[in-house]
Amino acid sequence: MLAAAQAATDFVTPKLDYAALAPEMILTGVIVVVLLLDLFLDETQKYVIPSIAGFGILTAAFPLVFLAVQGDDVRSMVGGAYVSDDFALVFKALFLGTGYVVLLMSNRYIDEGDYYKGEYYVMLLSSLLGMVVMSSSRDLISIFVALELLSIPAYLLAGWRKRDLKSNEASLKYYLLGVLSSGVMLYGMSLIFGAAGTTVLEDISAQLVSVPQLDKVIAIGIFFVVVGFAFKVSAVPFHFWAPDTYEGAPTPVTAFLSVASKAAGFVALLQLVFIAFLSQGDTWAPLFWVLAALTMTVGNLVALRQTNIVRMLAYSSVAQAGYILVPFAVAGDELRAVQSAQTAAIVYLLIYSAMNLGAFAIVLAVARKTRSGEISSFGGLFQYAPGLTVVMTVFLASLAGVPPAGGWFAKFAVFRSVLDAGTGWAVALGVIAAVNSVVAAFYYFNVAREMWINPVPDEDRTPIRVPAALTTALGLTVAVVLVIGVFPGLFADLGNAASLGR
Amino acid sequence: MSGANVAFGVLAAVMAVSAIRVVTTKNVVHAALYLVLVLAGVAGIFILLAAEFLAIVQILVYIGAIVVLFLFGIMLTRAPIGRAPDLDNDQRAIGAVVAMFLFGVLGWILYDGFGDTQLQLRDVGRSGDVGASIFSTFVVPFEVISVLLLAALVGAVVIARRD
Amino acid sequence: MYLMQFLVLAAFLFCVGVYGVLVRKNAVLVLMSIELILNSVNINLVALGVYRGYDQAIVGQVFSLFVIAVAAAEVGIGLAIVLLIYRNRASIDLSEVDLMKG
Amino acid sequence: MVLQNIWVIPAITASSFVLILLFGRRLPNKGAEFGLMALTMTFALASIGAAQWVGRPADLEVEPASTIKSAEAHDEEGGDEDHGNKSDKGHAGEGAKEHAGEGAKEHAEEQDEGGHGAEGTVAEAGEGDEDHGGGHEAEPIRRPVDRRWAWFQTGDVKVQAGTHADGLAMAMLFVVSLISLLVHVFSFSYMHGDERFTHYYAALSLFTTGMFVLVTASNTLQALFGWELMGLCSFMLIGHWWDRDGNKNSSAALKAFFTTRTGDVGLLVGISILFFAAGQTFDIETTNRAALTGQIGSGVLLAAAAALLVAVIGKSAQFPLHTWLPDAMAGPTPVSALIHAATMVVAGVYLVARLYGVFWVAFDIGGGGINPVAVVGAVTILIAAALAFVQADIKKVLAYSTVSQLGFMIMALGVGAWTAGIFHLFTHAFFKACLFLGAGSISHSGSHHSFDMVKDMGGLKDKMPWTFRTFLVATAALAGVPPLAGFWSKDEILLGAGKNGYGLFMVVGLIGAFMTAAYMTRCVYLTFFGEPRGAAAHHHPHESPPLIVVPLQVLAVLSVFAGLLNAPFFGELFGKWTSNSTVLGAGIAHHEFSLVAAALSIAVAFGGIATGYAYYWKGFRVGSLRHDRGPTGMLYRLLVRKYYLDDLYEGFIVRGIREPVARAAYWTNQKVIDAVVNGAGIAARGIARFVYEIIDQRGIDAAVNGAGIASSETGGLLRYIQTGRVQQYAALMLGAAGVFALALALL
Amino acid sequence: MNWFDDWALTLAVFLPMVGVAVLALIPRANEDLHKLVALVTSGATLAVGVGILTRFDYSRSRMPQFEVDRGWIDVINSRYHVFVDGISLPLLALSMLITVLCVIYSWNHFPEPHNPKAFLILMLVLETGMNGTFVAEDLILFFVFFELVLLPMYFMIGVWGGENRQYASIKFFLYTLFGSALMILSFLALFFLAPNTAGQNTFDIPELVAAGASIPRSTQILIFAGLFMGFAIKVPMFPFHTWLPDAHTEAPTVGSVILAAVLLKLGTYGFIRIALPILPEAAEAWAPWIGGLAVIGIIYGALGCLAQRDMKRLIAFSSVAHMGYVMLGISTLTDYGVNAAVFGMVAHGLITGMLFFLAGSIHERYHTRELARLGGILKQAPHLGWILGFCAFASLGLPGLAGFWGEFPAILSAYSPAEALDEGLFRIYMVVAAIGTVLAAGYLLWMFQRTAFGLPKEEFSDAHIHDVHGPEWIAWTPLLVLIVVLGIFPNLLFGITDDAVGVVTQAFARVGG
Repeated sequence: MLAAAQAATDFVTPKLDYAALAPEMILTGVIVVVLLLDLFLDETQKYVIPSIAGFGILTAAFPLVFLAVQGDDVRSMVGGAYVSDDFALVFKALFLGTGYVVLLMSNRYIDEGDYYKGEYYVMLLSSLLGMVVMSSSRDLISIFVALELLSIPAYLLAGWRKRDLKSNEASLKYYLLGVLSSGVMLYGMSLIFGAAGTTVLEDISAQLVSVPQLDKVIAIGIFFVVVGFAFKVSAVPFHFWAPDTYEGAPTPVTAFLSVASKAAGFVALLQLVFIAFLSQGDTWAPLFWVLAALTMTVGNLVALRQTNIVRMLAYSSVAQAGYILVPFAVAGDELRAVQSAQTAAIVYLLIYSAMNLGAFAIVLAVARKTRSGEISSFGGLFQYAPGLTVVMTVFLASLAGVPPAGGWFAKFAVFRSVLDAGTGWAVALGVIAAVNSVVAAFYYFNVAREMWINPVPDEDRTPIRVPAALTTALGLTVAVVLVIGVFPGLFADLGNAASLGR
Repeated sequence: MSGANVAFGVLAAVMAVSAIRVVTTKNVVHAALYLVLVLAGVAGIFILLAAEFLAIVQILVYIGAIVVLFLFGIMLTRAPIGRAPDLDNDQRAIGAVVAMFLFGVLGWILYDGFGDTQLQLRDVGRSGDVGASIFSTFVVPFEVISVLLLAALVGAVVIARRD
Repeated sequence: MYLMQFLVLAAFLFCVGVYGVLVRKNAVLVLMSIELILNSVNINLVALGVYRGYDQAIVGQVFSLFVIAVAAAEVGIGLAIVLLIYRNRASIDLSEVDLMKG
Repeated sequence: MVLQNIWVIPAITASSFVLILLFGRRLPNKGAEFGLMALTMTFALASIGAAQWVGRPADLEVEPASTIKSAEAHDEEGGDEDHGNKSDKGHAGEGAKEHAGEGAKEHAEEQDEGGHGAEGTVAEAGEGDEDHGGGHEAEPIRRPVDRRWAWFQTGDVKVQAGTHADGLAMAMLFVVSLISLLVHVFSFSYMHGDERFTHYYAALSLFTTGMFVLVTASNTLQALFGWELMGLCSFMLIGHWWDRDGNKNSSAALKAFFTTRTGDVGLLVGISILFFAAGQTFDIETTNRAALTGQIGSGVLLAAAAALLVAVIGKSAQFPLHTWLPDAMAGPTPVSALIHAATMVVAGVYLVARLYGVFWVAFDIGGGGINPVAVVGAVTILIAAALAFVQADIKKVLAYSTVSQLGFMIMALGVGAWTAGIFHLFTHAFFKACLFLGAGSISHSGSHHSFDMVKDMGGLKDKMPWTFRTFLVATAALAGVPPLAGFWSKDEILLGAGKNGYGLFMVVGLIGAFMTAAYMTRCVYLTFFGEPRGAAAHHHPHESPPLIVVPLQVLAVLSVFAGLLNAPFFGELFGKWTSNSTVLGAGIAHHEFSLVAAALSIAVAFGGIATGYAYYWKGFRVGSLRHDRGPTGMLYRLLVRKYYLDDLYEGFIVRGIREPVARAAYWTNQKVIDAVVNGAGIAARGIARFVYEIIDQRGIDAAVNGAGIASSETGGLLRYIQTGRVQQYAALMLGAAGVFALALALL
Repeated sequence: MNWFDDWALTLAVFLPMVGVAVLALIPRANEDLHKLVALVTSGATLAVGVGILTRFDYSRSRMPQFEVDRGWIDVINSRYHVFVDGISLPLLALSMLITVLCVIYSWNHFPEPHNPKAFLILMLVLETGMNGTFVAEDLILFFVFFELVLLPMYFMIGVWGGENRQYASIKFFLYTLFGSALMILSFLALFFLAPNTAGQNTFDIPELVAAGASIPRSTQILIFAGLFMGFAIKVPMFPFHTWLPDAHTEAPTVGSVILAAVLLKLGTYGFIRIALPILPEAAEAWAPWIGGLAVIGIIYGALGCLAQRDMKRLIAFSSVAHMGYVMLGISTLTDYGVNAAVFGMVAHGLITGMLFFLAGSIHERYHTRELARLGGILKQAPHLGWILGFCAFASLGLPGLAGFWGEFPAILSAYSPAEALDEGLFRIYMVVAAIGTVLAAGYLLWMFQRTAFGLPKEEFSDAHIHDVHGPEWIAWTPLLVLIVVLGIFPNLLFGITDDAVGVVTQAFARVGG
């Protein structure tokens, strides 16, 4: 506003903090480099592209370390529309890490299939850039643009297996529903913009209180904005795309969607809810309550009946989103509850990312041999791939919330936020979550049972050869899951530090 | 401001009818043409709201580019150029109910919030201010959107090309 | 002029767009309907910006510009996806695209 | 002092058990050595202990119940002092125990040869002492010898293990060790060649240990140990031939354990109640004192006593839980002798005698009239005696006889004739052991392992003279022929019942005595007289080997003389030796020997015998039954002189009893009581199956599974929403959005 | 040996994990090495346990010993706080012993599918979980260990189990998971509602014990409900027991042994360590219900046993009954009761563990556990038969053997429960529980008769049946010896537990005698 007002008379060059923007800039650079290399490199030399992309991601993560070590100062730019704080750093790190793991997972997959390699990495990196930008965006326009940047490549990636009808369909469904929901979200944003008279989140929070006569408009605005991101995080009833898309998309992309894209949705929700709409708890708390309850329950119940592992994981990720929504529902306007809700959501996201990625990595590894996505194809895995079985079991246990795999701490954090709120509604939701986690255990352990107990379906016991990159990915994720499980303190700190709005 | 009101009335009527035709017509090409009318109407509305720059962009980008894209799309997918009986699926009733329900809810809420608010156009928005704003406050999204367009371009080519 | 009239027009376009998305079988027509929705958003943004004063009118316009740009990109890739579908299925009837369900 | 160290006695038999188990199989006599040595030692020790007890100065003044209170405070102080010393003593004891164990073993080996001689002298010495120690009816009694060790601690209560040596305990030790020793000897020949000979001896040792533990226990918990240990061993011994006759033998073992265990519920409950009622202690003396001084509320006391009575009924095979005892005949005969004479079944009687203060106060035994203990005893006497008439199996006759005699003991305790009850226990042990071992001898050498008197016996008196003689003596003792042992003890019971205001029970006792005499006569007739039948005719019966006969002779001698211990002419020594503070505190009246009562009981006994004789020897002159000259002239002539009762007996009493009443009783026993017991088992199984199959598997489990299925089905239904058609998804999303929006707007 | 005092518990808990790591690195083919490593690891752990036993100060058994208290998850103020006292020491020792014996027992009969590596790894992981649970003094730490045992057991049942293993393992898993979900809720409620003296929220059990009483009664009751569900399912109490027979029936022998001997104790231990001391008022309110369910469980379990045709299932049902005694003891809230409960836990661990070993060995020899098909074991394998008989008698609570001390004091304590409880009601419980002992005798002896007595059935009359062999002797002897020794010298255990139990029950005044 100040800037804009001055601009009316005289253009002032914005002060950009290039140190804070370093990750974004490096990533952009990498995108360009990869694109150019793809153009100029010989077909036989293109194997370097993933390495360069991976190297680029790690390089982009480097400034984060620097920024984190620098101290806890909040680097705010362009009138508070773009901020680099602990929250942003943590999530940027998460996204880059996730991106790196997905890259490792994709490596051989893309090589062996008939895909456009260079462009694949461009898409992946672009989407990643969108997410990184999302972590710092503190204004409606930035959020919108970041959302689109992370979505559009994702729509395309879902259809990357061009000759596969399922992949096409996945892409189409994802695209159509995605665009529709971003339309709804935009409509909501326009209403919020109208009511608050600003697009910067910090200011929206203050402004909304001053226009009580617009409460209904604001409520609808908030709701529509939430719808846009509820779609992204695949909350019921905006989840319909997820199972179909996950099933159809190439598996590394599915992993990416289910983890990074979902996390990005939550990042946006966190920023919007806990900065912009903080004062409007009456509106969004019940909304999230219903969303959370529906999401957990429907996700888990439908997952019970799945026979395809990816589809099962899709519904599982729907249900997991429900757990992450729980803290939103119970964060009242009491500071402590808000704090604890954010911590819970953040911690859950961190852990969820690791475990879900890991699970998909296993699916990928197993599918290399079985060429099937059916749960029954995991039969007797233990007999010929004990390592994978054990690791998968760790991930499943984590998803189900069984210590010492990390998942328990995520659930724990959620329950903690529920009790921190302490209201009747909160506890009711906690009970729903508890019941759901039991239901969930059933289908997770159905897979475990398949692997450990059931016979090998086709009696083919040739061992699975896991490529090095995939092994690295598995190693990383399983290490994270176990470390969190045993030393959750580390991550709890992270979650605490990363909370917004202090 | 009766002139503006009249202009709005005309524009709104044309847009409403055209919009309805876009979603009801049995001819695919007609739909595209009705869409042009709606988009042009939107440009007119922008002018009424003193946003000339935006109006021009609207015409250039939408009518000049997007509608053409649509027409290419119609052509490439060999859609029936004449009247086609089954352009709609079987959820017409549901669609109508949902749409009208939404419209009712939105209308009521908007009326509840902005029922008697007058619009005062004090000044015509200058393009220069728009530019300054883009390059100061919104410079990050601006840069980001360039990457977006690049990615969309590359991606669309990869997906759409025959191989 | 009342703010309402713009908002209601936008809301109307939005709902018509919604109807189109729900009802049209042809994928290209669905994309057109989505354009209706995005345009309604633009009207909203500009009108509400004006309602909020000059500075906000500019912000509203900027927002609209971004929406237009994104819309262009979206239509572009949307059509690419539709073409992809068409090439593999020789049809862009959305109600036939239901390989995956349950 | 043996009295202070009577823990050695169970310790010896326990180590014998362990040694037999560990080394038995490798020894020439398969482990019987250990058993015999151990029992010889324990018998010697018990005899020495008894002698020491008798020689102990009687210096403890016992005031009647009402004045005990003041003395008690004093006692408790003393008790506390004891606590202080105890830990030291305990340690010393433990240390000594190891040495003693070693020593005992060596000692036993040394004594191996001369065991018999030593035993004899010690026993004689003991008897000699008894005469001296008798003295006059001095009011003071002997101070019991207590020994305590810390056992365990829970809460602020330190539970102590300990031994309590007094007259009752010593008498029991003496009897038990003696009977057990004889059974050991007897078994050596009887069980020769049995495939589980070693196991058998191990179990015998453990069985005896159980009884020793019970007898020497100073607290109820320890008593429970012994009590259950016997249950275990009875299971092992009754089921000794578990591989024969299908499940019959093992089922009998099961039944024995299970039935007594049912009674044990009462013991557990009773002990628990008394523990708290007596101020959180298991100590028997303290408990008795607390009961006698009225510290325990009458309701609580009644509950405890009732619970204990249930235990007694189970263990001592009282009506209506007596059915296991006849079945328990499935075990080897020496075991039956041991069970019936000295261990197991008398444990119940012993328990009542030990906790007499509790029973006395709870049931107001001193008040006369009627009380549960006496009723249980009395009913059992009649029921069991009637049953004994119709048995064909000699062991079953004896078994019912035991039940009936246990009834006498319980009734004695119930009517306040404490000394008489215990004395009957004492004497009964000898002649009943003699009878059982005799029956064993018959089956071993006379009837080719059959116990059926009707089919496989008859006319054995000449073929097995010593068995016959000893059996006859024991029968006479059981029947109450003076001056044999049974006469004195039974007479005292009847006297006590009459004098203590339990007239009705005296009448019952007389009837019981009459019946006892009659059925034992029948038994003797069928076994030894008449024509040989079945196995007795075809398998060349002969006298048993010495190892079997000698115990019979020893027991027969004891059956003759044991009664004199409490005979009035000898100063009623037994009563003086066994009297203790509980009994005196209860204020039990002592009754002078009454000639009238004695005459009455003599009359009844001879009446019974005569009736039997008349019926079997004279009544059926037809056919092959030829009447014979009596074994002892006196008995024969007395029987003949009562001949005029023959018609009466045959016409009314015997027919009356034998035909309808006994049949009815047996029928009731088999069809009702046994059926109830068996039926309870069947019903329990039925209920169990119902509970398991219907409630558990279909109810609770199904509810759980049902919840799972329901959620899975819901999941299945929800899947239908996911139609795969993108526009339906959109419709659902937007529809939901509309509904949400409206809801939010309205709120 | 200060070093030992500081590290003993950590070693006891995590040494098995070292073994797991080593095992994981050894190729699967090298079976003998696997067995050796597992034996050495569990043996070393047991050695640590012996060290703890020798260095434990028995005169101060109510005090925490070998205590370690380090920061762990600072954000929620959860700490790595472990110690042993008189209550946890016996259970810790039991857990260590049982694991070693199980390794030995498995020596040359690993269940099918043959995979010693995985099997041993699971066993060692289980040990870590069990040991950890018994020493954890922080609710979160407790929870982590408590749950850690879930998975290995799930796989043990699921992979090496019988025909119905899938159903059984899933059932086991879901039941326990459901319980622990509610349990963690209660833990959190405690965390928030009972700040320590410094006003800080805490998961530290001793601190919560001090602070718990400040929670209002009605809230306590609710929190207790959550704890109750968590622990009661693990115990398991009627009517949450239905997972147990299935799990036991299907589990491999070693799994059953560990499950019965140690895992079930986690629940009862939780009651004693957490539920009672922290929420005394709620415990008083709940005790009559717990006691009621306990005695129902006693009778119900016994009836369930009588209806069984499968030997192992029968033993499993007997666990329901026996744990009923333990819970009855706990529900009295008295010294006697809780002492009895701890004793009962150890005794049940030894005896039922032994019974499951036997059932496994019998199954291995006859390839059936059907009572109707068995018989005459005493003829063919007399040692096996007599050991079975011995254990049956121990299990039915014969005085002089360990089982008695779990049963009788529990019955005894019910006569005089804590002051706040209804005496009359508990006396009824006492009588019912006493009747349960009869039924116990009934089903155990019935089983013994059917299997051991008589002659072998025709189908096995020619079969060559091994009597007890080497590894079995080695694995069983310590258990058998302990059963006798503890039966005769109960103070070996009561002496350790009593003082510490006093700490638990001090909140509940006892009615005097």
